[in-house]
Amino acid sequence: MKAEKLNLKLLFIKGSRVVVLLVLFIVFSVFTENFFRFDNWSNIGNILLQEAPFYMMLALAMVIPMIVGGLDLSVGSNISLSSFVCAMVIRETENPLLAIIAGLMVGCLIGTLNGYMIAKIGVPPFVATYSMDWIAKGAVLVISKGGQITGFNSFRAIFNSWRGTYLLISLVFMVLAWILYTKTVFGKRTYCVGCNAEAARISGMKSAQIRILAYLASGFVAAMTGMMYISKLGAAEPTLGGAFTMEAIAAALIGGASFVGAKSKISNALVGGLIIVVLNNGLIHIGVPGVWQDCAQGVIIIAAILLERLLEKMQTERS
Amino acid sequence: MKKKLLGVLLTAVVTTSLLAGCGSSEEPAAPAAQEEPENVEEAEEETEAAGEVAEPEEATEEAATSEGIDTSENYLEGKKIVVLLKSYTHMFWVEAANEAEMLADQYGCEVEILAPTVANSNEEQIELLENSLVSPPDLYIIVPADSQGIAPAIAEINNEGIPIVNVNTQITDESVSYDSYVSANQYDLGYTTVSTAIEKLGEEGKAIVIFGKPGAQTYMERDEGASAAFAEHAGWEVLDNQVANGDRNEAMTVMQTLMTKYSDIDLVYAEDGEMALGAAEAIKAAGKEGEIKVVGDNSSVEICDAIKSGALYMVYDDAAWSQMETGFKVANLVLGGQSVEDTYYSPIYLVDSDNVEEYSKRYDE
Amino acid sequence: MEQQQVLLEIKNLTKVFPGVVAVDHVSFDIRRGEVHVLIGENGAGKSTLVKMLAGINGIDEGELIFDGERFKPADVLDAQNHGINMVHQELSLMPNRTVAQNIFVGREPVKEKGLKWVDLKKMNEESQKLLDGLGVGENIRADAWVKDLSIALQQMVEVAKATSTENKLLILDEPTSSLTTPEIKALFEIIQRLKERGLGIIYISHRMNEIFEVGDRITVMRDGKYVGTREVKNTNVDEVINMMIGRNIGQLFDRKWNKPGKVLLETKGLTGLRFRNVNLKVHAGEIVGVAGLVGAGRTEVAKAIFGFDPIEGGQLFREGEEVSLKGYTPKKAIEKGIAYLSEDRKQEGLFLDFTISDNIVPVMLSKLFPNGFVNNRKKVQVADEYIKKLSVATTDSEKIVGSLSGGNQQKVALAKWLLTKADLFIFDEPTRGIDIGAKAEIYSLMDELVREGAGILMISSEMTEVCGVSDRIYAMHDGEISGELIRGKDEFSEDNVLSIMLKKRGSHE
Amino acid sequence: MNKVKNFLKGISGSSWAGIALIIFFAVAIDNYLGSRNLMNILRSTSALVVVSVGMTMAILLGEIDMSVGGVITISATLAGMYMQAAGTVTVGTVVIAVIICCLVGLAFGLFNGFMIGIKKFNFWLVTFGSMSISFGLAKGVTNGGVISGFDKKFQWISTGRVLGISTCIIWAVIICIISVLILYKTRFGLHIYAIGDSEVCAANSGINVRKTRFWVYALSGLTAGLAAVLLLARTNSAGATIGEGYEFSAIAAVVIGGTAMEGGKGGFKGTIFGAIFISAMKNGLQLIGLSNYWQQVLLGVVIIAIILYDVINARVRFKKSLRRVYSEG
Repeated sequence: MKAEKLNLKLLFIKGSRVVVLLVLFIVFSVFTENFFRFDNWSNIGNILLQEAPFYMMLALAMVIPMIVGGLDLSVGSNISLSSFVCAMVIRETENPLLAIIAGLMVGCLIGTLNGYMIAKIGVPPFVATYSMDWIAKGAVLVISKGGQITGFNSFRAIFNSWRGTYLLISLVFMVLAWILYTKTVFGKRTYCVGCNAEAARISGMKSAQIRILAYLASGFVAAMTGMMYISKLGAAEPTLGGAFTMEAIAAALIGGASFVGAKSKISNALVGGLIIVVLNNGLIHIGVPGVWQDCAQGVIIIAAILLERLLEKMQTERS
Repeated sequence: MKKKLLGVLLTAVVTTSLLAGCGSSEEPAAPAAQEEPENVEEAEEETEAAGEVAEPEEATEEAATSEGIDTSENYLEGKKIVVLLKSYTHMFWVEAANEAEMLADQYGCEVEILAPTVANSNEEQIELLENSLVSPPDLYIIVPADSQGIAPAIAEINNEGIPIVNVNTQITDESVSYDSYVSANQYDLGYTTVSTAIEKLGEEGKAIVIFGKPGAQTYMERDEGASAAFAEHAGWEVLDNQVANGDRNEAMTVMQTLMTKYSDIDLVYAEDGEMALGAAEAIKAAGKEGEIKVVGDNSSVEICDAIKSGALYMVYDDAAWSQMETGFKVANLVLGGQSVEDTYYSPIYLVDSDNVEEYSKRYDE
Repeated sequence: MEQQQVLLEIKNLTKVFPGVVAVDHVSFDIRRGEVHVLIGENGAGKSTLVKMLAGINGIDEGELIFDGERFKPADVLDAQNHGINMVHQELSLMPNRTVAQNIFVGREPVKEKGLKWVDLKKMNEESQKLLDGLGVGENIRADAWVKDLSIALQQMVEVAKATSTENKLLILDEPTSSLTTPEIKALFEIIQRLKERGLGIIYISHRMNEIFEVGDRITVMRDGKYVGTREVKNTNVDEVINMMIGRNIGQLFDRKWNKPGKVLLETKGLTGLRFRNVNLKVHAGEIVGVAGLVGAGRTEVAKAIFGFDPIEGGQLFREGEEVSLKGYTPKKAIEKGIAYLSEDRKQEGLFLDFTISDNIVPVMLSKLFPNGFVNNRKKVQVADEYIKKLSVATTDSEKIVGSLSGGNQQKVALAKWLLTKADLFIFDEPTRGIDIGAKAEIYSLMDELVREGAGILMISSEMTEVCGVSDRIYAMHDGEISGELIRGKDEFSEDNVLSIMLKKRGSHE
Repeated sequence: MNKVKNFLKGISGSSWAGIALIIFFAVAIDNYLGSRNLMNILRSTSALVVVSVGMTMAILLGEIDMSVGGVITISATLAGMYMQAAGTVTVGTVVIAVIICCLVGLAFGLFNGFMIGIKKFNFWLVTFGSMSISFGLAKGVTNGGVISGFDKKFQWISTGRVLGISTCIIWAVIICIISVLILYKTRFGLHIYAIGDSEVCAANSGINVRKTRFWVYALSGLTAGLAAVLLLARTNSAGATIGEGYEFSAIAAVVIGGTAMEGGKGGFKGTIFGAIFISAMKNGLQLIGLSNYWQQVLLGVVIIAIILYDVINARVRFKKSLRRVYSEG
């Protein structure tokens, strides 16, 4: 009997975040009329196709640096800068492909700078990325002189032709990241560096380089999110990224990711993103006005760390 | 029974005045050349400002219209003017800034444009004004983000004795003073936009109002005007009034939220162009284009394109350029020591699918 | 007679950590005015025991009778208030604060009148009085920064801090590990002075000559158990060693000496951050011991040879062929067949949160899985093979390494390097914090490796280990090789090793 | 004489760069150093230097309180709403409004202190969480908007003049003096340094690390509340954006002031210099006519430059110390 009770608890610990997601979904469906009505598929469809992809991508951009024991606070302004550069390239050259490449390169540049400062020079992760957040925020305001760029319809057509493109892109990114970080040798090395960078270096791994690549990947994902966002919004605004960093952290944490190196999994980003989306929309349906969303996200972050502490305690009791 | 009779009587009065109102604003707002004073040439609007429509409730004192101003002498030559706007990112203020720079060249005066980095941030505006006093200009043209919050900085300018022309958003704090207030009649803008929309869409329907930024007098007056207009049409129900701070991105999220909450919406009145476009995007993304009509205020190249493509139904443009132009004219009078009225209303223009081609030509030059 | 009155009686004290019983029902007593030496191999439980006395570790079982009444320290402050103070081996001082602030940290004197500001002047005066009392007042100013003092002087500050409160029992944990001979003499004088004041002193060390010079009584511990207590007067080195390792020296180190083969590794004039023109050789089939004080630069040399730390000058040869030092990294060293078992297992050797299999494969990931995809079945199979080979005390290759005992952890770390089929191993303090049984196994593994033609460079600060295992011994002092002993030519004894270890530079021929 | 030498040696290289920048502004802009502009600079420094008090203590512990920006916003908003609800504003209501600000700030400080100090949660996560909660609350309570227009009596707190000096500067100076005394003169202050320098040694010497850390965050919340009072009175409005970016400027002020990020070194005197420098830079950039976006970019660059300088410098010094110790022989 004891063995079987144990793995029930183990199961709960492993799948706890999925349980949270299901509970939230059921609660909101029961208590509100049109959150989930079988006939009103448009509502859930709209959430899944329009909002969920963005939260999942944001969570992914945050989880990857967490694997190597760091974090990336510049996700928000990375999104603004890379999407604005992309819009500028479109305005100048009318060539969407070139614009996408330019945007992704800006995102990777920010990621690499973050990685270099953290891995090679030794600046603490949150100080480096927090300062980079402010620099990028200022940079996008300077190059945009406050104005915004609109009307890049040819670029938007790529994404808006089929309503499911955003979801497809986010799922593709999620699966690729999952394979890269859990199945490959590179992924195993990244987890080793996250667990103990010194031991990894002694085991012949280029731990500094691996950390830089992690931040580069985060920048790449952030840039992609930015371009998806401006194609959805139809305008590249310099103040776009503001609240995204907080949402990314909330999604990553509630999904089960942890700032302790090598404890986060790519699946945390998927589950975390879905939880945030269901929670935000659910809150609206039970009458909480939209302005309270930021506050809810703050509460989620605190709840996530309490939940993690509880699970840790259960785990140590078990072993 | 009595209530019903009153309702009928009221609608009769309103419709007659409405007809008079929109009758006058029906002609296309064609820019007309005006005789050229020696060095000041500007596109002067011929049509009578729609401001003439008598609002039913509070009677604002008779406001002078913008074209009655004598622009023969140019007192601004060589003077320095500081123009404070609400933000750099909102298209309305980008247009106002460009217009101010153009007018400065025409008048031959030096202009410095200030705006807070955080849009609509009252604290930054106060700091910007305080710092500008280090090398004080001859005149301020001020658009406060917060009608009452700006008071400390205005008090500082008042004791320096520098004249102020208050444009677009009125400074409503009694303890401070300014020389003149130039704007489109905001109450009237809100009222007319909603009334015209209802007139086109019919007597029944459900509407959503997307509010700009609480604390800013322009949005408050437009909101009062809109509510008054909705009140006159019993058939219309205002489902919700949500804040979006004049930000396209916020308006989109607010619209997305409201569409999930209310399943059948007919009309959305967004209190400025940015929010209107944001709402339109959310509607298009949800696949409900055409079902929900979006109306708003201000105009720009992008708004005109949106009207052409049907994303937006119609807008009333309170024309940042004409407000700024009137502002400079009043400034000219003030610096010339001539007496000025307390309030000047600049005209507002209807832009809908019929006259959008013609109206957007204005942006080409 | 007051001299012999019992200060502290320890009754079957016990402390259990996950996977190991660190202190197992130990009982002995400490008298006032006595230097009671506590000796035992690395990992015998000495430090754990004294940390229980000082209130740092909790007490699982047993009781203490201190100054006649039962006492169980709740925390460090409680122990200090009762007069029990400890000087840790790794000094716990605040480098960026003044000496006075360090001495009075936690109980700064405050002005009586008015608002209770801290009385800095009084604090400095009192500190200077304390330092003078210990005879070190001249070369340590009370308001100097601690970070500007040498290690020896910092240790004096720690002693001053420990004796600043009305201290009854002073615990010194391996105080001489980084002191030169004159500095050791100064410390012994201070200990003598404190003894006369009637303090009870527990002196932890595993250096025989010090023990017989300063100690009154010796208590020996092995694998967490109490072995016995002897008066220094009526015991000798061999008896103590025998009690320490529980078998005569031969059984522990049954090395089968073999003829040294070709030169596997040679350094000429190797210079780096903490060492200068180091010339050393390692032959095939040979274990070369490297002895020296803490901070003599031995680990830095090892890390430089392994490419972990930058080399600033000199040459490195592998089997006669020069290794290019440009961009020399651990990755290149591994390709050249060098393996490095680091001194700090937990920090640099292992991935504590990972499973055993995940700890064994990291170095050879690209070789084991050439197609870039990790296949778990193969990973577990390799792990099981080495778990059997090194007889790690668990069958489950997916057990978390953090929950294993010291000995098993070291076996896993060793397994990681055996996988790479390296032929030159650098062992840095291979048996620190390991029980005697596991030590014996590690030594036999090393012997096996060497017999198969590998070469081992072993850094160790345990005299018995260095003398018992090495074919040749280098001694390092202040970043330079200060002497060499060759088995057969020189007699391997602690005194000989100490003599070349503590010698000044330049006296080496 | 060596006191001055020490003081000069104490100013890190990066501060010299700062001073050079200010001299450049003084030359480029006429009456930049005139009394009016100095007053502008000090006025805009007052709120920043008050909130930097709490931030200095947190950074001395080797940690950071990210929530100060949010706490300023929510304290000012709640106090503002109270005053508007109170209608006629008497001196009594002004005092109550100030108390509300301090209590709200202290409440968040106590929450942070409890979670980090007592329950040992990750400092960064907790303060980031309370930042989002506080900003979120302010946005929710004001429905995303702004409350403005408070009574002259309340505005006097910041915009009044006593002997020609703005009252907010005087309040800031008083708070600075109290903080310098607490940090340098009391046991609590020395314990902060001790924990920041080496927590193990502090714990082993009987310092109640949990209680000290608890009070550091509580005071950080309180100083944020005080800064909210000054800001609310000065800008006569409260809303979701009033405290935005203050946590970044506070970190900048502390780091520019020479306090090391890993804790234990530096102090509050440097932070005052840092806070003044930031306001002077903002002011100068604006008067030169550079759009104040540059100020955000510059602030980020200056912080990273200082940290890189410190990190590299520390590494060089560490290598030198290693060589010196062993070359002594």
